[in-house]
Amino acid sequence: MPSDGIPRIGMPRNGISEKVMPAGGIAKPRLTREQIAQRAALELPDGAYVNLGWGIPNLIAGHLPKGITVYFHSENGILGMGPRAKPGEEDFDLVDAMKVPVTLIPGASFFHQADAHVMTRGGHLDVAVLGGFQVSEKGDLANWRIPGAKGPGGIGGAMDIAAGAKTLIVCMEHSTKDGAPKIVKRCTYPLTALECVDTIVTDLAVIDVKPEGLLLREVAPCWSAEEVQALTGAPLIVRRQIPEMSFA
Amino acid sequence: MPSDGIPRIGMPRNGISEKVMPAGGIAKPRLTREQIAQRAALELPDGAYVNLGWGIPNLIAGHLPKGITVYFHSENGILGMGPRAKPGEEDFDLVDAMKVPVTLIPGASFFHQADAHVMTRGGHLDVAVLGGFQVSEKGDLANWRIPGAKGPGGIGGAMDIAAGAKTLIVCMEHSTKDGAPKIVKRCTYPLTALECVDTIVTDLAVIDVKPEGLLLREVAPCWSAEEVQALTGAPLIVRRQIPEMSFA
Amino acid sequence: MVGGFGGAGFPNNLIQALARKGAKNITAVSNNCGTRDGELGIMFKNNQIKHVIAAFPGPHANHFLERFAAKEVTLELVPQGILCERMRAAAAGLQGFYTTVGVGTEVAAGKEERVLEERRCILERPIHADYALIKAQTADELGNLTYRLAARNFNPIMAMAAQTTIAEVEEIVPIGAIHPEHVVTPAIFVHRIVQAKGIRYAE
Amino acid sequence: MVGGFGGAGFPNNLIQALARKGAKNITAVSNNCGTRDGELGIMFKNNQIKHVIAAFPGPHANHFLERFAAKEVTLELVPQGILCERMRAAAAGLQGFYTTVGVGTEVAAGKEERVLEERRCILERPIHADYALIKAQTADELGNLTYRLAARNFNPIMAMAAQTTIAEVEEIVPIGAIHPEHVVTPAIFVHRIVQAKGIRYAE
Repeated sequence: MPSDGIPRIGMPRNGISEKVMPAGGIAKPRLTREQIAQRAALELPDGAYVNLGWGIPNLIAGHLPKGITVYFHSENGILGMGPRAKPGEEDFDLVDAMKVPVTLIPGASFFHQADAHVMTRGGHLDVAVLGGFQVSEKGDLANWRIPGAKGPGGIGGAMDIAAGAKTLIVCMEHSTKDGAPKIVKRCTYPLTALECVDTIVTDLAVIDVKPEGLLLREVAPCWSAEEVQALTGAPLIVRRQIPEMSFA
Repeated sequence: MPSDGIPRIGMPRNGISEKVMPAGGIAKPRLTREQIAQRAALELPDGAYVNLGWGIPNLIAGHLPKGITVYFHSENGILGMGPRAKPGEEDFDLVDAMKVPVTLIPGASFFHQADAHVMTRGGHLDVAVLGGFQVSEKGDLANWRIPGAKGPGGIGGAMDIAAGAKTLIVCMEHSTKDGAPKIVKRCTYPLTALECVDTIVTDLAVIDVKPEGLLLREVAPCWSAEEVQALTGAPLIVRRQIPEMSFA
Repeated sequence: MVGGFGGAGFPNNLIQALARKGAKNITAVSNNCGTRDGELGIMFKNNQIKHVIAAFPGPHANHFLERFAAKEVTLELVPQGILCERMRAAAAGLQGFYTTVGVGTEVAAGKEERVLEERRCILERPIHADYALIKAQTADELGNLTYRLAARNFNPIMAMAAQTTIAEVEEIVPIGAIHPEHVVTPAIFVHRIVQAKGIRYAE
Repeated sequence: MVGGFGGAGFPNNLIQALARKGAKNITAVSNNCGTRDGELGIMFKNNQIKHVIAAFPGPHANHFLERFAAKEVTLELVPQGILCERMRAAAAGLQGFYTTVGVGTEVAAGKEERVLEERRCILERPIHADYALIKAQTADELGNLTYRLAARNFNPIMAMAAQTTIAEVEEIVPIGAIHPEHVVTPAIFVHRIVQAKGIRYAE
């Protein structure tokens, strides 16, 4: 047992560029992007003010549990976004942060971009959900540029959102397309913010970032804690029998 | 002639606490507060955005030349104030910075106090007119507390306004009630802002604060440059024959 | 934090309730310190406030002035626009800002001074608050607010700056009854709404 | 400074005119760097911009990306909310502010870092501009502006921050036709108004 007294399961032979594959190389089913979004949607409390970032987070709005009202914030100055506009009903003065035409729900409001970021940076959003390229065991997030990619990248609102949200959830695949872990001891990609992530929802697991380390909360159906650990670049704390991910 | 080559008329035996009286102690007529306001009103260009402070400045709105439109700003969040409300027509949600009910002119707008001070501090007001207890020869202003007065005094919006107005005019009596000069080499009262005043309009003169010193522009009817200098605690620059104050 | 500029936009009903409740040792942030028994006056009369941050205590703040003279309350006097910005900094998650306002004056005492943009300026820090008591005209049931005329003043800034914002309003309308473009304070900044007929005190 | 978030609230008519005029060596401040030939795209196509300050150049900013790759344009990448605050600081006469945003990232490179409010933060400086080109929905003849839906975005901030603000609007109404409580950008911030039918480019 490590000297801090917290039980950990066996550490992988770590290394970010090393491809870590499931034992025997057998491809087990992983969650789809929609399923990741569906699981993350359960983290949103009724009545919460929530910002959804690009990628998987943007799919969450379509998976809200029945009976839950969430006020979606967009950093271009909207609170209370509804679903995407239907074809033929788009209004290009009413777009979300991805510049996709959306609708409003009752109680919506408009404001300018500086006030929109008073909300992000000032700690007024209950939950923000961002995509991620890497998350470190301390909760550092890298999500705006892949080294070596063409062009300068783009920060957008991610740094303000990451710095300020009361609760920050990252939705991403557990591994890169090359099989490298995206949850790592230290981020090697350009950082978005330090020690900002509270929870990671991937196609394999739900993991909470705690002061003592990464706490494995749930695993995807058919996956064991050990198998998830083998694909994770930082040690996971396993306090008890890990339940399967719930979707409702 | 002083070593800087600028002609000055005879300096008074200076000293802020010393009572400086006109030669022979004969009381000449000075302008009334309304007349000071009337003269200062001529400094406001057509279409200007203007903030008027407490005291004499507040009287200026009643003396605008015909055909001139000025957009009066109030730091509690109004642009486009009109005259004071008539008795019986007061609305106590529509008050000026002195908390007196006012009216609006067409084109008026409301905004919150932070935006009101974006306008003051950010250099957006064309002219601000403040009252003054002392103005120094460098244009330092003291206008919020008299030493020894009861209570802690109050700054209000004066410091933001003084720091930011494109042109700052001070309207005040030329001397204190005790006869001491209010235009001084250095302010001895608590300061409002350093090197902020552009023009001083008093019951005796119009004086511009220039990099080279205080430039006497006009004197009150029946007053000579020498007589005004005798009541001024800092040297005045007199470049030419000084005209009488104009009121239209 | 307590909104209003004099009586305009001042949450008198909330302050009356706070006076009845009797909470003590309050640090208050408000532009003024009351008009006789009106506005914050009753709080000073009851000796409920131990420290106040204000721009203009005011000539009719007799209860404040008595407590201040008796050293029963302390005062931080802040330029009005800087008071707004310090609250906004707290609202916006900023840790401080530099301003030329107050340079060379009593306000600069004890503050860091440096030259930026070729001008002398001082470092001002955020003002945080546990509660903002504000006054608005209309709330929808979600907490979106609009204000009447110049009763807006400090209220939208304080609503953003406090941990918990309690709004006294003249009327509550159904969700969606305020046009989204006309909302001044979005509901995210408003935590409680109290409907009450506005109280006015003579200036 | 050029308003808009993608195409929403982007002053395409003003930019088309600036493209025809052919002004060169422009430093541009805008959230995005264009959508193919739309929005700022034409300015990069014409090589009129030498430096751009942006939060999100964008995946369809092909003309910018080509100029950037050829080192014909330089870029300062700024977090979006900090971009807003730096412009607002210029508007508000503030000389700088501290923020936790960007600490420990590339954005912090070369910036002063210190601990305030028990948090690591960096010093950010104002962004001034000679001109703001913005898009609004309605202007009155004095220059009071309102915006349509989320086309508001950066426009009110840029209007405050520039020396001269030129607003492209869909309609001009008589003075007084906009309710004083509904004005979003007061006329003091608006120096020229140009009426033009909005242009849209596909994203």
